[in-house]
Amino acid sequence: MTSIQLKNIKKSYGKTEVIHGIDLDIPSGEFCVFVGPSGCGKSTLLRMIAGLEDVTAGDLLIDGARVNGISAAKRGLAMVFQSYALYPHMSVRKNLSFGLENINLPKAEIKSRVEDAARMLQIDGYLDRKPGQLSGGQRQRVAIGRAVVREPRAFLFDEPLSNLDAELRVATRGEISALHQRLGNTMIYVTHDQVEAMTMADKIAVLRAGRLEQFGAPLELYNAPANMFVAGFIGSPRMNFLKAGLIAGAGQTILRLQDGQDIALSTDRFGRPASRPAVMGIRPGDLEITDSDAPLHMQVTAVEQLGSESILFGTSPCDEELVVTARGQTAVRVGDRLNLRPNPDAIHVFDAQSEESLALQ
Amino acid sequence: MTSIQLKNIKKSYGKTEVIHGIDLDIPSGEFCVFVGPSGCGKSTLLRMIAGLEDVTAGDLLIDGARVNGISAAKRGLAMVFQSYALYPHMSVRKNLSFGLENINLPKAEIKSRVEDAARMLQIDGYLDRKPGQLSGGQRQRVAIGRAVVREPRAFLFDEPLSNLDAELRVATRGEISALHQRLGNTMIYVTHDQVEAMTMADKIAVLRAGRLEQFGAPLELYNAPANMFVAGFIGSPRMNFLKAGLIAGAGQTILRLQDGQDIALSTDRFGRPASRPAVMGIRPGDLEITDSDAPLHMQVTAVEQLGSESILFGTSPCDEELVVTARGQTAVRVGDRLNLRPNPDAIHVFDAQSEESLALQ
Amino acid sequence: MIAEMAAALLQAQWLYLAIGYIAIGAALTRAQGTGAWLMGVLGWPMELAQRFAGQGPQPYLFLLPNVLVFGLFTFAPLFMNMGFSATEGSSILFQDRDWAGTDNLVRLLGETQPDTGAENREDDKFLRAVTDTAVFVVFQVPIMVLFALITALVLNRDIAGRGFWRSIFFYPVMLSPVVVGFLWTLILKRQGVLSVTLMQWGWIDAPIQWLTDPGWTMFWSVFVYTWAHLGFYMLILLAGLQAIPADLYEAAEMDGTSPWRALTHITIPLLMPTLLVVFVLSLIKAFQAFEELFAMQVSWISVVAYIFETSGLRGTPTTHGLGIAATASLLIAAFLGLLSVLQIALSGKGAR
Amino acid sequence: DEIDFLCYQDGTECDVIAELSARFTEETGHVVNTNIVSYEVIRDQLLKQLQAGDTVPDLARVTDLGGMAPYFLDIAPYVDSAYYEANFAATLPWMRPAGDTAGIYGWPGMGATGPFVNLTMFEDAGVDVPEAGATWDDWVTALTEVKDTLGLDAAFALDRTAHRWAGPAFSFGAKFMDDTGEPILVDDGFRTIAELFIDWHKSGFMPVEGWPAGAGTSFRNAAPLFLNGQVAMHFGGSWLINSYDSNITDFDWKAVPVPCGEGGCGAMVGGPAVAGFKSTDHPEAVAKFIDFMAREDIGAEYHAKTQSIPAHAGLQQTGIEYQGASARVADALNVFADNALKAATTTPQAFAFQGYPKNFVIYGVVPDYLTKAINGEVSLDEALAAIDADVKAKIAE
Amino acid sequence: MWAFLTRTQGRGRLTLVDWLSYGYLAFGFLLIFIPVVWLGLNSVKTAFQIERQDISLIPGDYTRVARATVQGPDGKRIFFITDLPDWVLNWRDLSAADQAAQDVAGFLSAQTGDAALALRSHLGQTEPQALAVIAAQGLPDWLPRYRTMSASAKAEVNIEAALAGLSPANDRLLREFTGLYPGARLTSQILVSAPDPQTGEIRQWGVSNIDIKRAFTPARPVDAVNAKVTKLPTASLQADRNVQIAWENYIDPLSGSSYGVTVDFTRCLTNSVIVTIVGTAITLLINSMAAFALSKYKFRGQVMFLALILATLMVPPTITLVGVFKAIQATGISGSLWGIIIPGSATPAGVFMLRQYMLTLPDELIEAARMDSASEWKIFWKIVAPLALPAIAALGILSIVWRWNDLIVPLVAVATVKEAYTIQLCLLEFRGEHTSQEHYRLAMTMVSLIPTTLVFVFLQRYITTGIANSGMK
Ligand SMILES: Nc1ncnc2c1ncn2[C@@H]1O[C@H](COP(=O)(O)OP(=O)(O)OP(=O)(O)O)[C@@H](O)[C@H]1O
Ligand SMILES: Nc1ncnc2c1ncn2[C@@H]1O[C@H](COP(=O)(O)OP(=O)(O)OP(=O)(O)O)[C@@H](O)[C@H]1O
Ligand SMILES: [Mg+2]
Ligand SMILES: [Mg+2]
Repeated sequence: MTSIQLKNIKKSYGKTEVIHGIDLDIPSGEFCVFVGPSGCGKSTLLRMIAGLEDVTAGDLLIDGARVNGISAAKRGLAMVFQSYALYPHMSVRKNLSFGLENINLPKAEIKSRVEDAARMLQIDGYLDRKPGQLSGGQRQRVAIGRAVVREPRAFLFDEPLSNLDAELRVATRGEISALHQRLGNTMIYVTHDQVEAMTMADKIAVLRAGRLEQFGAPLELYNAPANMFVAGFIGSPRMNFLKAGLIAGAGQTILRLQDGQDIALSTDRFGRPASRPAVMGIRPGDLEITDSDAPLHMQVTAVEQLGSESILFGTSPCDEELVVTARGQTAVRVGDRLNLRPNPDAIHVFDAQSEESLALQ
Repeated sequence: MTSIQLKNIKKSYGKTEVIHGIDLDIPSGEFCVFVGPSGCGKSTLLRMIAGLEDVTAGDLLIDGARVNGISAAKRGLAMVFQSYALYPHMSVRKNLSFGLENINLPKAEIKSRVEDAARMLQIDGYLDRKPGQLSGGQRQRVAIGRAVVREPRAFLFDEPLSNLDAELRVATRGEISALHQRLGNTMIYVTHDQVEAMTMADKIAVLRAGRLEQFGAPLELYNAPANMFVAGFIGSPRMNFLKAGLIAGAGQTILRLQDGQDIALSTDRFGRPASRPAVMGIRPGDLEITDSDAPLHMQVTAVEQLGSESILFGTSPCDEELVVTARGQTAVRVGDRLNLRPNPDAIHVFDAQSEESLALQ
Repeated sequence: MIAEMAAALLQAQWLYLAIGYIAIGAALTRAQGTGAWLMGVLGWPMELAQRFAGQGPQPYLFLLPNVLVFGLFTFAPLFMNMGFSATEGSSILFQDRDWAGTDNLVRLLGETQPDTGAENREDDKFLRAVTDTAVFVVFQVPIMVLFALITALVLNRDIAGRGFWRSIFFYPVMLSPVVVGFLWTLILKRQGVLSVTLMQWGWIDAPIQWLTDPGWTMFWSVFVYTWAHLGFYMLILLAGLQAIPADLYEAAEMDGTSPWRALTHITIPLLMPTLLVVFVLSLIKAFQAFEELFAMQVSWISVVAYIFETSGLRGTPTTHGLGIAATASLLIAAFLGLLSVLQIALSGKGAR
Repeated sequence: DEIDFLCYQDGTECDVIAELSARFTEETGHVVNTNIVSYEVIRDQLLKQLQAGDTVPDLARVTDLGGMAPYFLDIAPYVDSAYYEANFAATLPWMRPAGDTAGIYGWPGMGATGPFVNLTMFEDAGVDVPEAGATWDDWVTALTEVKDTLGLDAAFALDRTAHRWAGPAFSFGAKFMDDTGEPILVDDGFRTIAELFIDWHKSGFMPVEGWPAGAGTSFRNAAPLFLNGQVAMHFGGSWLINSYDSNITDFDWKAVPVPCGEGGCGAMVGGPAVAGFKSTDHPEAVAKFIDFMAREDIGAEYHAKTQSIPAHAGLQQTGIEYQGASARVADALNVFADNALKAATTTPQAFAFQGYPKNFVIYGVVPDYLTKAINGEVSLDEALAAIDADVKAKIAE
Repeated sequence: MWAFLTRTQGRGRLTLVDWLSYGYLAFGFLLIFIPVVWLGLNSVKTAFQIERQDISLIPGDYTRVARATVQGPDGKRIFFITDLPDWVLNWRDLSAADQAAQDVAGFLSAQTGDAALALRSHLGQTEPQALAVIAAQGLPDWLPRYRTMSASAKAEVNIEAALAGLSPANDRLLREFTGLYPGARLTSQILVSAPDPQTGEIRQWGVSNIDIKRAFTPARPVDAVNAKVTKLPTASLQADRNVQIAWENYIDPLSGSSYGVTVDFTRCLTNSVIVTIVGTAITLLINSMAAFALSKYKFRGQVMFLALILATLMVPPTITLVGVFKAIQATGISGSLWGIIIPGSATPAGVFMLRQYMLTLPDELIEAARMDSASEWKIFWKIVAPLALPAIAALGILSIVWRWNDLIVPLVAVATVKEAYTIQLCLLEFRGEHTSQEHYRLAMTMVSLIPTTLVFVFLQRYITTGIANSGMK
C-alpha cells in the first residue's frame, strides 16, 4: 500500500512555469482523479510522479521517501498511457511479460503472473495476438494488464479512455473501478471529463492552469464547490450563473438579482457575509418550473428532448443564459416564458471578484 | 425548397452489398437525421445522395427528378464533412468563395454572399485567416459557411460534430438547429450519437447494417420503438431488457419474468397478442425504487453519482443486467438489494424471436 | 545570356505550338487570377474532355504525359533491347540485323561459340562481372545499412544541431557520381594524399594503388559507394525512427528497460519494415552500381559496366556486342525485377 | 553549299582546318562549319549516328577507319584519283571498305607510335641515351640503370592498348597478320614480348599505374606518368609531341627511334583521316573540300601549323618547314616520320594491321588478358590461349 | 554555449553514449568534407603543380632555377642560370600576347656565352634568327626544311657545303637550327638548399622534383658546371614556395580562353541552367499529374500503371542506352536541349514519392471541391498540387540535383552538338584522350558543385524533412 505526497511541486519548461506549486496528499489505496481543462498540467503532474519528467522544485514523496532523483523504473509505479503504448510487434503475452523479463524474474513466476492478470482482465483468449489485431477496448485492457503484472505500488492512468467510443468508455470505466476495488492499490487517474471523474474517483483534484483548485470527494465538489471554476466544471449541464448583489440586511442576507428579484439566503449555509457584488449559482436540475410566481423567469430559446429528460435553454430577463432540466418529456415550446423556482438548499453564492464560494465550509 | 426521395436504393462495393434497398421520403424543409452504429451505411447513403458515390440500384429523386447519373456539382446540394474538408491552403474567405468562383459568379455577388454568410455564422472576424489558425468550433462554422454561401437546395452533414469536444459539441448542435430554423432548407444529418439525433431531428432514420429500421420523429422513436434495436439504440442509459414469457390469459395478458414475477400488460397498448417467448424492455428512468414489494429486484454492483442524478448498476435475480437512474444523490451502496417498480405505461414488449415490438402502433 | 537562353529553347516549331496551345486555353477557360493563370490555362484539354466525356477518362489523361515519356524513353528502349537480344550484327538498325534467336544467350553464357564452335570466352567475363558484383553487393549493402542505421540512431537522439548533422550526412547524395568518383580518385590515386600521408606517418612503406590493387579496390569501391549513398538511406531510416511513437519508450522506461534492450527489443523490431525497404532498395542500387566506379576506374568490372562496355557504348562495338549486352541487360533487369517483387511481397508481409 | 564538319583535335588541328577552310570558301564559295568535339564523341557516338542516320555531319575527322568505312563517301568521281594514288598509296587502303581497291574515301593523315625519353633523367643518372638502331635489350639496360640510379618507381610506360603494344611486338617478331590478310595473333614473337612484358611489370621496370591498373578492355593513357617525371621513357605516339612540348617545362625530353629487335624496329602506324559520309546532301562540296585539304601546298601549311607528320608522300620527301616549332618538336616529328617510314619497310604488317577492319577487336582483347597474366590471375599460357580464342571468336562473328 | 552543447534529454548530464555520438558525428563530418575541401584546395593549384601531383596543401610553385644544357662541338655542358626574370623562366607558360610584349632582343643582347645560347633557344629566337641569316646570306631554300626531310632527301643535298663559309656564330646558329647540333635547352628546376652530404656545407641545388616518397633526391649543385649528380636525403631539402593561387583555373574556362580546350564553359553553364529549370518544371508538372491520378482515382489498370512505373526503377538507363539513343533520335529531339529535357522528365521515384504523399491528403478535400463544382484539372492544381507542395518541393530539389548531375542522357542526346553541352559533358572535355587539363577540370568541377551546394545550404530543411516525410519508400 502506497501513499503519494506532493509538496509544493513545481515544473518549468525552459523559462515558462507550467505547474506552480502543488501540494497534494494521496493516501494509500485511494482512487484519485486529476481533472481539469486541456493544458492545465494534469499529464505533466502525472508524468512527474511517474518519473518520466524531472521535478523542477518541491518534493515528491512515495511512502514518505523522497523520490525526486530516482528513475522511473525504480519507483515501482505502473502507468497506462492514453495511446496505450503497447509494443506493436510483440504478442499480448510478450507485452505483459516484457517488463518482468527486464527485472529478470524467474520464468515460472512471469508465466503465472501474466496468466493471472490475463484471466482477471479477460484477455486470456488472445494472449498470442498482436495488439494490432485487437479492438480498442481489448487493447485498453492489455495496457492495464501490463501495469497489473508488475504488481506496482501504485497505478497511474493518463486519459486511458479517451480513444474509446462512448459506449465502450462507459463499460471500461466500470471495469477500472472494479479493478480498483479488487486490487486496492493507490491509483491516480487523469481525465478532462468530469463525468469520469465523478463516477470513478474517491477523491478528485481539480486543476486549472497549473494550480490546484480543489481536492475532495466527488459529491463534496458537486455540493460545495470552492469557487466558480469548480462549480462550472463539475456537473452537467453546467451550473447557471446569475449576477446578483449580496445585501447583508438586518435579520437576513438577501441576494438581489439584476432584475430586482430577491432571494433570501439561509444563515445556516452562508453565515452573515458582508454586502458585495456576487454571483448566484444554481444547477439546471435545481430549478423547478412552476406556474405560480417565482424569482426567476426564462424565455425558452431551445428545447432538447432526450426522452427521459428535457433540457430547456433560455435567457433571463436580463439576457443571462439559463438552462433548466426537467424530468421526462416536456410540452414546453421554444418561445414559452417559464417561472423558475430555485431549490433554496442548492443555491451557491460566489464573490464576484475572487469567484470564491461564500458558503460556510 | 427541396424534397429528397430514395426508392429502393442499393449500393455494392464490388460484390459486397452494403445498402440493401432503402426507401425514404424526406419532405421539403425537414431536418432529417440518419443514425446508426458505425459501419451501418449512413455515410454511404449520404454520399450517394450527394453524388459522390454511384447508386448501384434504385432511384434517387430530388424534387421529383431522377438524379442518379448527375454529377455532384450539378445536384445543387452542399455537404459538410466530418473532417470539415476545409482547403487548408486557402483563407477562410477563399474557402467560402471557391465554389462560387467555379461557377463563374460575378465578383460582387460572390463578395456579398460570402460576407452575409460570414456575418450570420459570426466568422467575419477571421475571414483572412487560414483554417489552421482557427479553433475546432470556428472551423466547423467555416465548413457550414462554405455550404451556406452556395445557397444549395439541401444541406448534407456527415457527423459534423464528432471532432469537437463535449462542450463545444453541445453548443454547435444548438447552432445548427438554429441555422435550420433560420434558413428552412432541407437538411440531412448523419450521426451515430443518439443524443444528437434526439435533440436536433425533425425525423430520425435509424439504420442498421444497410437497412432502415425505423423512420419517425424523435419522441416517436423513444416512446414507440419498432424493435429492440431501435429501443436499445435510442435513449441513454440504454433500455433494460429482461427475458420473459408472454402469456395470453383469460382476461388479460401477462408478462412472466424469469424469476416468476408477473406483470400485467394493458390491452390499450398491446391488444391481445398470442403467447410466446418475449423480451420486456424498460428504461432505467422508468423504474422506481420502492420499499414495498415490487416485481423487479436488483442487487447493486456499482453506483455512479453524477450529482444531479445517480445511476445504479446491478443484476436481477436471474443475473440479467439492470440499470436504474435516480434523481439527485442517492444513499444506495454497492451490495444493496433494491425493489423496483416499473412504470406500467413505459413497459415495452418485444417478440423474442423477431425482436419486433408487440405494442400496437 | 538571357537572349541565348531564350533562343536555345525557342526553336520555332515548339514556340508556335506552345503559343497556340496557350492561346486556345486562354480563350476556352477564361481563367482568372494572376499568379496561377498559366496553370489554369494549361489544362484546357482536360477540362474540355471532362465537359464532353465526364470524369471517367480523366485519370488516364492525367497519366498520359508521364506515361508517354516513360513509354518512349524507358519501355521502348527496353523492348529494343529485347530486339537486340534476339538479333545479331553490329548495327543498331533492326533492318541491318539478322534474326539470331537464342544465339546471343549462347554467346553470353554458352561454353562454345555458336558461330565457330570455338571456346567461348564471353561467359567467363560475364560470370566474372556477376561474381565481382555479387561480392561488392554482399559487402556494400550490409555495411551501408549498418552505418546508415547507426547514423540514423545517433541523429535520432536529442543531439545539439540535429538538422545540421542530418544535412551534412546527406550532402554526398547531392553530388554527381562522376564528381564523387573524381573526388575520391584525387585522394586515392597512387600519388594521392592518402598514400603519402600514410607513408609520412610511417604506416606504409610504399604508395598503395588503392583503386587498382586487387586487395584494395573492392574495399574502396564499397567505401566510396557507401559514402555517396549513405545519406539517403539514413534519411529514410530516420523517418522510420521518428515514426516510432515516443510513448513506447516511456512505457519501456516505466518497464525498467535498459537502453540496449530498448534498442534490440523495441527500436530494431519496429524499424524492421523500414530496414527492409532500405535493404532491398540498396540491394537494387548496388547491383546497378556503375557511375562512381567507372569514374574511379576501379580494377573490377561491375555487371552494368560489363553491359556498358560490351554494348559498344564506349569504344568501338564488337560484332555481336550489342546483342550480347542486350541479353545480359535483360537478365539483370529480370533479376532486379525479381528482387523488387520480393520486396513488395516482404514489405506487404511486414505491413501485415 | 554549307557543309558540317565534325572534328576532334589533339592539339590545334581543327582550328587550323577551320582557318584553312576560310580560304576554301573564298576559292569555291562552299562554307564549312567546323564543330569541334572531344575524341570520345567521335569514338563512341559518331558510328551510332551514322547507323541511325540522323543528324550526321557531312564529313568528320575520324580514327576508326575500318569501322566507318561503309559510310564513307567515295570522292573518286569528283577528284583526280591518280594524285591520291601517287601521294597516299600507303594509307588509302585503310579507308576502303572490304573488296574496294579503287575508291578514294578521304584525306588520310599519318601518325606513328614511338618512344619519348626524359633526357634530364638520363643526364642525371649519367647514362647515355642509346643511339638509333639500339635494341630493346640495350634500352632495357639503360633504362634500368636510370631507374636504379635515380630511385624511380618505374622506368618505362606504355599506353594500355594493343595499338601501342603492337610496335614492340613487331620488333620481337610478332607477325599479327598472315599473308592472306588474316590475323595470326599469338606466335613466337608475340609470346616473347608477352613474357618480357610480364617480367617488366614484375621487376618494376614498368609502372603499376599502367597496364595492371586497367580493367577489361579499357584504354589507359601513360602520358601523365611521363609528364610528371615518374618514368624515363614513354612509348606513345606522334600526336603527343605538341602536348609534351607545351606542358613539359621542368625536364628535357626527346623522341627517339623505335628500339629494334629481331623482327625489325616496329612502330604502329595510324592516324585520323578526314572523310565525307555517303549521307551528305552535298557530295561535291565535301569532295572539293577534301581535295582542297589534300593539296600539297595546303597540306604543307596544315602540317607546318599543326606540327604533324604528313601522309603525303611528296611532303614526306621534301620535308616541311615547321614554323615556330621548337627544335625538339621538329626533331621529334622527324623521328616519328622516320619511324613510320621504317615501319613501311621493316614491319609492313603495321600497315596491313592498321588497314584491317577488325583491328579494334584485338586492341581490347590483348590488354584484357595480358593484364590478367600480369596480375597473376591466369598463367601466360592461359592468357595467350585465351587471346587467341577470343580474337578468333570475335573475328569470326 | 556549453549549456547548449551539453543539453540532453533534460535528464542528467552528457552520458558516454552522448560523447560517442558526437565523436561519430565529428568523424563523419571530416570524412564527408575532406574530399570536397581537398578538391577546393587543388582547384587553385597551378597546372604545373597538378601535373606534378604535388599534394601540398599550399597552392603555389617552388622557387625555381633555370638549368641549361648546351651542346656544342666541344661536348655537353650542364649549368644553372640564376636570377632570371620570371618572364624568362616561365616563357613557355606565357600567352603569345605576353610573349610579344617582352623585350626579348634586349634581354638576349645582354647575355653572353653558353647562357646566351641556351636562352636564345629557350626564348624561341633560334628559328627567326636562322631564317634571317638564310635570307640575308642567300643560302639554299631547302635549309629551313632540312631537319624534316626524309633520309633519302637529306642524302641528296649537301648541308656541309651549304654551311661552309659562315661566321662561327652563324655556323653555330644554323647547325642548331638544322639539327646538326642538338638544340641548347633550358628547363626549370626546383631550387633547394640542403647540406652537401660530403662536406656538410649548406648549398643550393637544383632538383627535378621533390617526392617525399623517395628517400633520396638526385640533385645538382647550382654553382657548378657539369657537376655530378648528388643524392640528397629528401628529408634534408629546404625549398621555398611562392604561394600562388591559380585563379586562372577558374577564369580561363569561364572566359573561354582556356588553353587546349574548345569548350565554352559559360555556354555549358547556361545550358545546364536551362535544362535544370525547364526540366524540373516539366518533371514537377507531369509527375504530379501522374501521381494525382494514381493516388486519388480508382480506375481500370491503375495497379498496372503503378507496377510499370515501379518497374522502371529496376532498369538503369545505362543498360538500355542504345535504345534510349534510338528513341531520342526517332523523336527528332536529339541535338537540342529538348533532347536532354524531355527524356528525363518522367521519373519513377518522383511519381512514387508524390503519390505516397498525396495518399495522405484526405479524399474529402477532393470531394468537397467536387461539391464545389471544380473541374478535375482545377482540383489538381488548386487543391492537390498546393497541398502536396512539401513533397513537390522535395522532388523539385531532387530533380534539380538529378538534372544538374545527369551525364547519361546529355551524352546520348547531344554529344555531337557542342552548343547544347551541359556542364557535366563539358567537364568531360577536360579529360582529353592524350592531353589532360586536370587543373581546369578541378576548378570547373568546383564550379559545378556550386549550384548543388547552394541548393543544399538554402533548402536543406526541405530536403531532409521533405524527402524523409514524402514516403520515399
Ligand atoms: N515539453 C514541453 N515543453 C514546453 N511546454 C510543455 C511541454 N509539455 C507540456 N507543456 C505545456 O505544459 C502545460 C501542461 O501540459 P499537459 O500536457 O500537462 O496538459 P494536460 O492537462 O495533460 O492537457 P490535456 O488534457 O490536453 O492532455 C501546457 O500548457 C503545455 O503547453
Ligand atoms: N470504398 C468502400 N469499399 C468497400 N466497402 C466500403 C467502402 N466504403 C464503405 N464500405 C463499407 O460499407 C459499409 C458502410 O460504410 P459507411 O462508411 O457508410 O458507414 P457509416 O455508417 O458511415 O459508419 P461510421 O459511423 O463509422 O462513419 C461499411 O461496412 C464499410 O466497410
Ligand atoms: Mg494530457
Ligand atoms: Mg461515416
